[in-house]
Amino acid sequence: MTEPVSADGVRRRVEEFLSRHDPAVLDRLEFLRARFGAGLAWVHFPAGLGGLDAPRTLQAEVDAAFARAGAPDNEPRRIGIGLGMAAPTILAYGTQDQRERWLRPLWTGEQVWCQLFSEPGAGSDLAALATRAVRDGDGWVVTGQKVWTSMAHEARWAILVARTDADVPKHRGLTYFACDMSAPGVEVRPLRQLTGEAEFNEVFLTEVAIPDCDRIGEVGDGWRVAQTTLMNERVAIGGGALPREAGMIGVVAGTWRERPELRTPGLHERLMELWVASEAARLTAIRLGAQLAAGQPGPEGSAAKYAFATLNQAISGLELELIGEEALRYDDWSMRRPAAVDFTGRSPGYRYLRAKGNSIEGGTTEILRNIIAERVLGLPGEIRVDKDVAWKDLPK
Amino acid sequence: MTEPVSADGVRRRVEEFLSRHDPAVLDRLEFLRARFGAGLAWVHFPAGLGGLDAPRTLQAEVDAAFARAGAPDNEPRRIGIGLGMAAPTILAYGTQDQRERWLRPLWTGEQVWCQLFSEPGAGSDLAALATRAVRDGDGWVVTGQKVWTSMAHEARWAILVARTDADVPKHRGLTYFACDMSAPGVEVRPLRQLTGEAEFNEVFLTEVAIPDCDRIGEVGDGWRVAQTTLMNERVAIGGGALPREAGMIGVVAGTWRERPELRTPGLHERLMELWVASEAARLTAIRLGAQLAAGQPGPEGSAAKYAFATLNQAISGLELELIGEEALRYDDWSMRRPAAVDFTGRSPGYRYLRAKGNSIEGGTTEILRNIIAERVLGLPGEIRVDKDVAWKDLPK
Amino acid sequence: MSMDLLYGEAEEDLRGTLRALLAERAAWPAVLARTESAQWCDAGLWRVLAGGVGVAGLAVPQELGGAGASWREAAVVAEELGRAVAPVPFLGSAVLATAALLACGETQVLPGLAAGEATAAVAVPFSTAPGAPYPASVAVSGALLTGQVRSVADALVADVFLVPAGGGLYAVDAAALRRTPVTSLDMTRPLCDLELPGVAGRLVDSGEGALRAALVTGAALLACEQLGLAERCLETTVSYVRTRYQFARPVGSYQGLKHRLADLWVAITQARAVARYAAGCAASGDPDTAVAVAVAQAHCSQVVVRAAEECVQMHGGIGFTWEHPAHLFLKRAKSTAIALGTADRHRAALSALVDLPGR
Amino acid sequence: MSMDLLYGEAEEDLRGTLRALLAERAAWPAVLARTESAQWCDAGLWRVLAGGVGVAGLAVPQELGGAGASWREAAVVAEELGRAVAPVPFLGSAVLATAALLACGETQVLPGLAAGEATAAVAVPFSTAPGAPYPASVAVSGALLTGQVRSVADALVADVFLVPAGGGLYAVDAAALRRTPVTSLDMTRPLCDLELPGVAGRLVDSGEGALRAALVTGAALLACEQLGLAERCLETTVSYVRTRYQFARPVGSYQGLKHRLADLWVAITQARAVARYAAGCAASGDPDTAVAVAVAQAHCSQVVVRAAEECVQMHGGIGFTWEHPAHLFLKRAKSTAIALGTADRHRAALSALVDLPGR
Repeated sequence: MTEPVSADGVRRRVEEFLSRHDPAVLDRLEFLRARFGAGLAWVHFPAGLGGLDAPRTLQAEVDAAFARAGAPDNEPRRIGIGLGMAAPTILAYGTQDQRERWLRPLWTGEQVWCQLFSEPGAGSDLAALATRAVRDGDGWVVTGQKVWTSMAHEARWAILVARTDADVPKHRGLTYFACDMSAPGVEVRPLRQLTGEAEFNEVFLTEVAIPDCDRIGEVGDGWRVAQTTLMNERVAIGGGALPREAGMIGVVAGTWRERPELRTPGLHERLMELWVASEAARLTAIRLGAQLAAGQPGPEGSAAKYAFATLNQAISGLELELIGEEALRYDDWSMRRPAAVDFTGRSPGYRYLRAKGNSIEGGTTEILRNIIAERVLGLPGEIRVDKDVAWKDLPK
Repeated sequence: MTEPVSADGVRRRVEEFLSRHDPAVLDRLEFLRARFGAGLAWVHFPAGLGGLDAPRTLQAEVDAAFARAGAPDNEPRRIGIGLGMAAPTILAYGTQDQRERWLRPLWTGEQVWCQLFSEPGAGSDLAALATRAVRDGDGWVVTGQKVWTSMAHEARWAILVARTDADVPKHRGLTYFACDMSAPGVEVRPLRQLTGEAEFNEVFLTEVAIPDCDRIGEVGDGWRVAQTTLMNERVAIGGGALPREAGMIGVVAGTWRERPELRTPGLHERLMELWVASEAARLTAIRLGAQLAAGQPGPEGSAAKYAFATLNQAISGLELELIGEEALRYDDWSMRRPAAVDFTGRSPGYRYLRAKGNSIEGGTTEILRNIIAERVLGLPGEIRVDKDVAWKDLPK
Repeated sequence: MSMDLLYGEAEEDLRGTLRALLAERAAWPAVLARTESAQWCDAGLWRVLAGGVGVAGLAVPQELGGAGASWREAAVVAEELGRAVAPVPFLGSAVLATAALLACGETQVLPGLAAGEATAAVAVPFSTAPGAPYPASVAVSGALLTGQVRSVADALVADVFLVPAGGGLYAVDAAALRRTPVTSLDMTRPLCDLELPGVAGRLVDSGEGALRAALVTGAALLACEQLGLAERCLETTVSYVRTRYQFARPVGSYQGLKHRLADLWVAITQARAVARYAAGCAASGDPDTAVAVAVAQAHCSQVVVRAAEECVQMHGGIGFTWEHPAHLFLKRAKSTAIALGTADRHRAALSALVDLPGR
Repeated sequence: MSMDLLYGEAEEDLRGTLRALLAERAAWPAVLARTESAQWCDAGLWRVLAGGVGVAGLAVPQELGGAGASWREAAVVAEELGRAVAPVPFLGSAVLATAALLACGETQVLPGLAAGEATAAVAVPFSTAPGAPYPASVAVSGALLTGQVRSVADALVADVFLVPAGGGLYAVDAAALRRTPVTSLDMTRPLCDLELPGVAGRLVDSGEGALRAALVTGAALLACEQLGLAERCLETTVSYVRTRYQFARPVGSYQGLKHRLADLWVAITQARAVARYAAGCAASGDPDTAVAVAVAQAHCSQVVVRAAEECVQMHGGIGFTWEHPAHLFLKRAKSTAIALGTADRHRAALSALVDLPGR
């Protein structure tokens, strides 16, 4: 089973699997565990870890075949951080024992994962984080505060970066762990946003014991391990060919068409400018998708995220001015706990407020512009004053 | 004559002077020299140097009285650099001999002054200038290239900053001179702009001998002396209460009113935005004027210049789109040598192009924004890498 | 033209008094906490402001119980209350309703408002622009008013409503109509829907003049409120970026942010000039008032939203949370940009006033 | 929808050929020098491009002497000529006139154009938008054309004019009309006024179709030209700010400039997508062409002007001089933003096409 499996081989395995496992009869979890065992979870993963060493591009076909057969899925939106960020990191840096312990329950959704990276004092400058992990016999004791953690209140495990050495420059003193969210000392509090909701959490770690067998990668190598996690986060952005007027512009265009009494010449000009900008962003995303498919990956992913944030904010701002009196009202300030952002299901005021987060979460627009300026255009970086300075001596 | 002269005293002197000097009869230059001699040139200057030690605020009244009497003026636009920049510097740092030699012919316009500060390699970073002045017996020998020098082709004298010591940090190795523009080694070439005209010049200095008696201020103190010159440049900006629709917005508003066939809803929205912005800038300038009159000087001068540049560029850009086909034409590319900018006398294309200089000349918008951010808002300065580095060792 | 655009000494004194009072009584944690309480309006604060400092009667003549000052002084109050996003009915009662009653020479309700003993509200949607068509949602039949009005500002605590109906304006006792609180975008000035189930009204103006005067004056003073709030946003942001370190430098040392903050400062400096001019025109009944107000609203509505949006953005994650005041500023800012006419409607009004027609 | 937005191998080859040729034959000092000479058009360069490389016949079928490729390939030529602000009549002859003749099935003039042996121009002001009213400045009486046309592009060297008159399109020999050169904002593509003093014309289209096709195709390819020029502006600026030191640092290390350049790069990346889509639609006669062209022109006209304006500004003083190419870029950029319809006219056209009416 160590040689790569061909496309035909994969298809045959799916057929065989489905012929032996009837999704209408089998228990959901049993079915998912069996699928994992058959190497049909993520086919590009190694054999024995839910995969077949097959090309990643076959996965969409496999998923489609299971969907057609009415098979249960693993609720990918609910376990997105596990699938998208924890799993590739565990695969790349985990021990064989760790892979075998964590990957199956991660994939089946039995164990939800969350991410303990950001801290109040370390936003864009993640490597400045202050959560400390101190050696204690055979394990570690971790104390600190993390923030912007989605799903922490449902998670069993977290990927965690903590400082194990404050006497070396900031990137060099970090270590990467898996943290058991049910361990004593882990406290999760909802973090309410300006929309009224709490999509995220703050996580307080007070002398949380982590056994050394839950360390991922070498001591002091946490920054490099975290890069794998973050790169996999950015891959997720961009993507598919959306139809014209998909997204926010479609909402306001619909209102414009349905309610002629709201129209003014001034708003019309802004609407048309944003319509053009949305169409330009859409065509650019399609072109990016084609480039990626043609094997020409570019740094346009950052640009796409930036354009999306800017447009969402401008369009939702326009929408409020268009609807006038109704924009002075809001749907609900109560502290809901949604699993994901719902831009179209709620009121225009919610769209306006929630869109403000688009230019902050997952890389602020300022950081994205730095990336474009430095990595694409080759402009010189900022003068760095934090090189070769021990973390403990940095101004904070 | 060393005690300050009162307002009444000044008025009486003007009357007396005019009763004894008939502008209809006297030779123009003779009249101006006599006015200078009577202390009525710039009344706030010291007695004997064209003034009466009187309050500066009386000057406008004096000028008005002379104008009513049909007296010749000293063509202030032609000698603006002498009046506005050289004279205050000579007064502040010159020796008594220098003041007596230079101030009268400067004020009467017999000797035009120009400014040799900017260099191709030292734009916003003026203190980095490279023109060298080397000791030679009792005098100095100056070699270098200066740029953006208006009136150099008509000037008899220049105020000049040159480097006399390359081994100390850049601000400390500069010395300030008056340079005789008729001296051997001074070559003036017109510098053509993108409008086709040449308002300015390049000045090449090749082993120009300057006697030490033409040095202004101490050796090595040139940066401090130059600050006096530059502060007096900035005072000139801002000022009077202009009527509504004065300046560029009035031109395009006029075209809009006169030519309904050019109107489109999209351009209308932009026109109205720029009309509002112009009116806001106008009211802000009026408020600034009132603040200055009330003795509350603020840093709004930089903001006014910045707003003016931004508006001129946006309005002239809109004007071209409004007139459409006619905007594809230009009036004249020939290399004229105008004494001053003429925004309304020429074609819309000229306005568009010339306005591009407004955000560069006399402080780029980038520098003005730095000034506002640091001096008004108190934000930290950029990390400086040129502090305490000898000029000769700086990267260039 | 009313060209005194500076602040006089008395105005600076008033500002000083208000700022100290509001710092003590309307610090943002209290304002935020109140948005989740049953009482949006800080009645105690309003008593001090209106009854003590006398902010409600500044533009009211002394013979009617006011201070006999003008809308210029009231504008300073608007600035300071805007800075504080203070939950008091100043704009609705002491500006809109007071301007309406002053315009029609009413003398029964006005003294109570000026003294801070009662508050009133003009029964129009808060989004109504000065030049909007006369409201038609309330009908007059006999002496009874029937209809409803949506999204009225400062209405929850009003004792009297001034209701436009049948081309005139009626005073209606608050007890006679039904109020339904509205979940509002601006939680510091929540709105209210009114229902008038055939209630008695007292005619205070038989024409449109009083309502128009209220809306124009209200728009001028709203620009001043926006100015104050924009300044607050800028100050909050500047002080944050000076102390927030990223990559071992204050984020305020990065030129990208510095230039945007400088731009914002320039825009706010202009906002002060246009808001001051509009208030001065309103105070003196200058013939240029309509132009001045349209310019002020067109400019200030954009500036205050930009200031609040930059405040959220430059605070990064913390600015996106409930536990930081930035969202109070943002919600107030965007609401004021819609209140009393959006910027584009004011530009449209201006285009007629200054002879720059759209077609 | 024509959704292949990448460049094919043949297109990249063509680009390589053109870029090398233009680097040698149309470096900016030569282009600048030519603007002050009597011959604005580089006839030698055009011979190589049209006769040698075959750029004039790309969209012309082989049976008419063309290459039988499409407007997609021609779009690459427009990009490269835009980059170089090259003084050749590609847009006027190989795009506008060629598209008109292709649309009406003309076969006499077209082979000469495709082969690069002759050039033609469509006799409309260069500012004419695709949806503008049919031109009425030339009248037909009997078989004679009388009138004048202002500001025609690429007309000074044209052998044949395609003159819209009386609702149709006529081919007119250049020798028969009077040309007056115009001092033009864009010195690299100077315009010309035409006078037709009762001249014979050959009817090539009895309707409006050919002219409309020319203007739509022209607008699509003009967007590609703008893309190329915008890229040139960005590259020139980036390479300058990397090497220009102020305060002992490259000015390109200041975040204020970095963020503006990043924004410009994003806008240009989008320009590439929309221009490519418009060219693809024009090439395949896609029903979405009108929308694609309006989007491309609305976007690219703004981007190219911004790119050129930033190029001047970020070069500081040197960018304001005659002896630096930035002004050639600026004048071309602003002229293209007015040519074939301003951005706001394209947005207005779009509003009808996508059912978002203004009122």
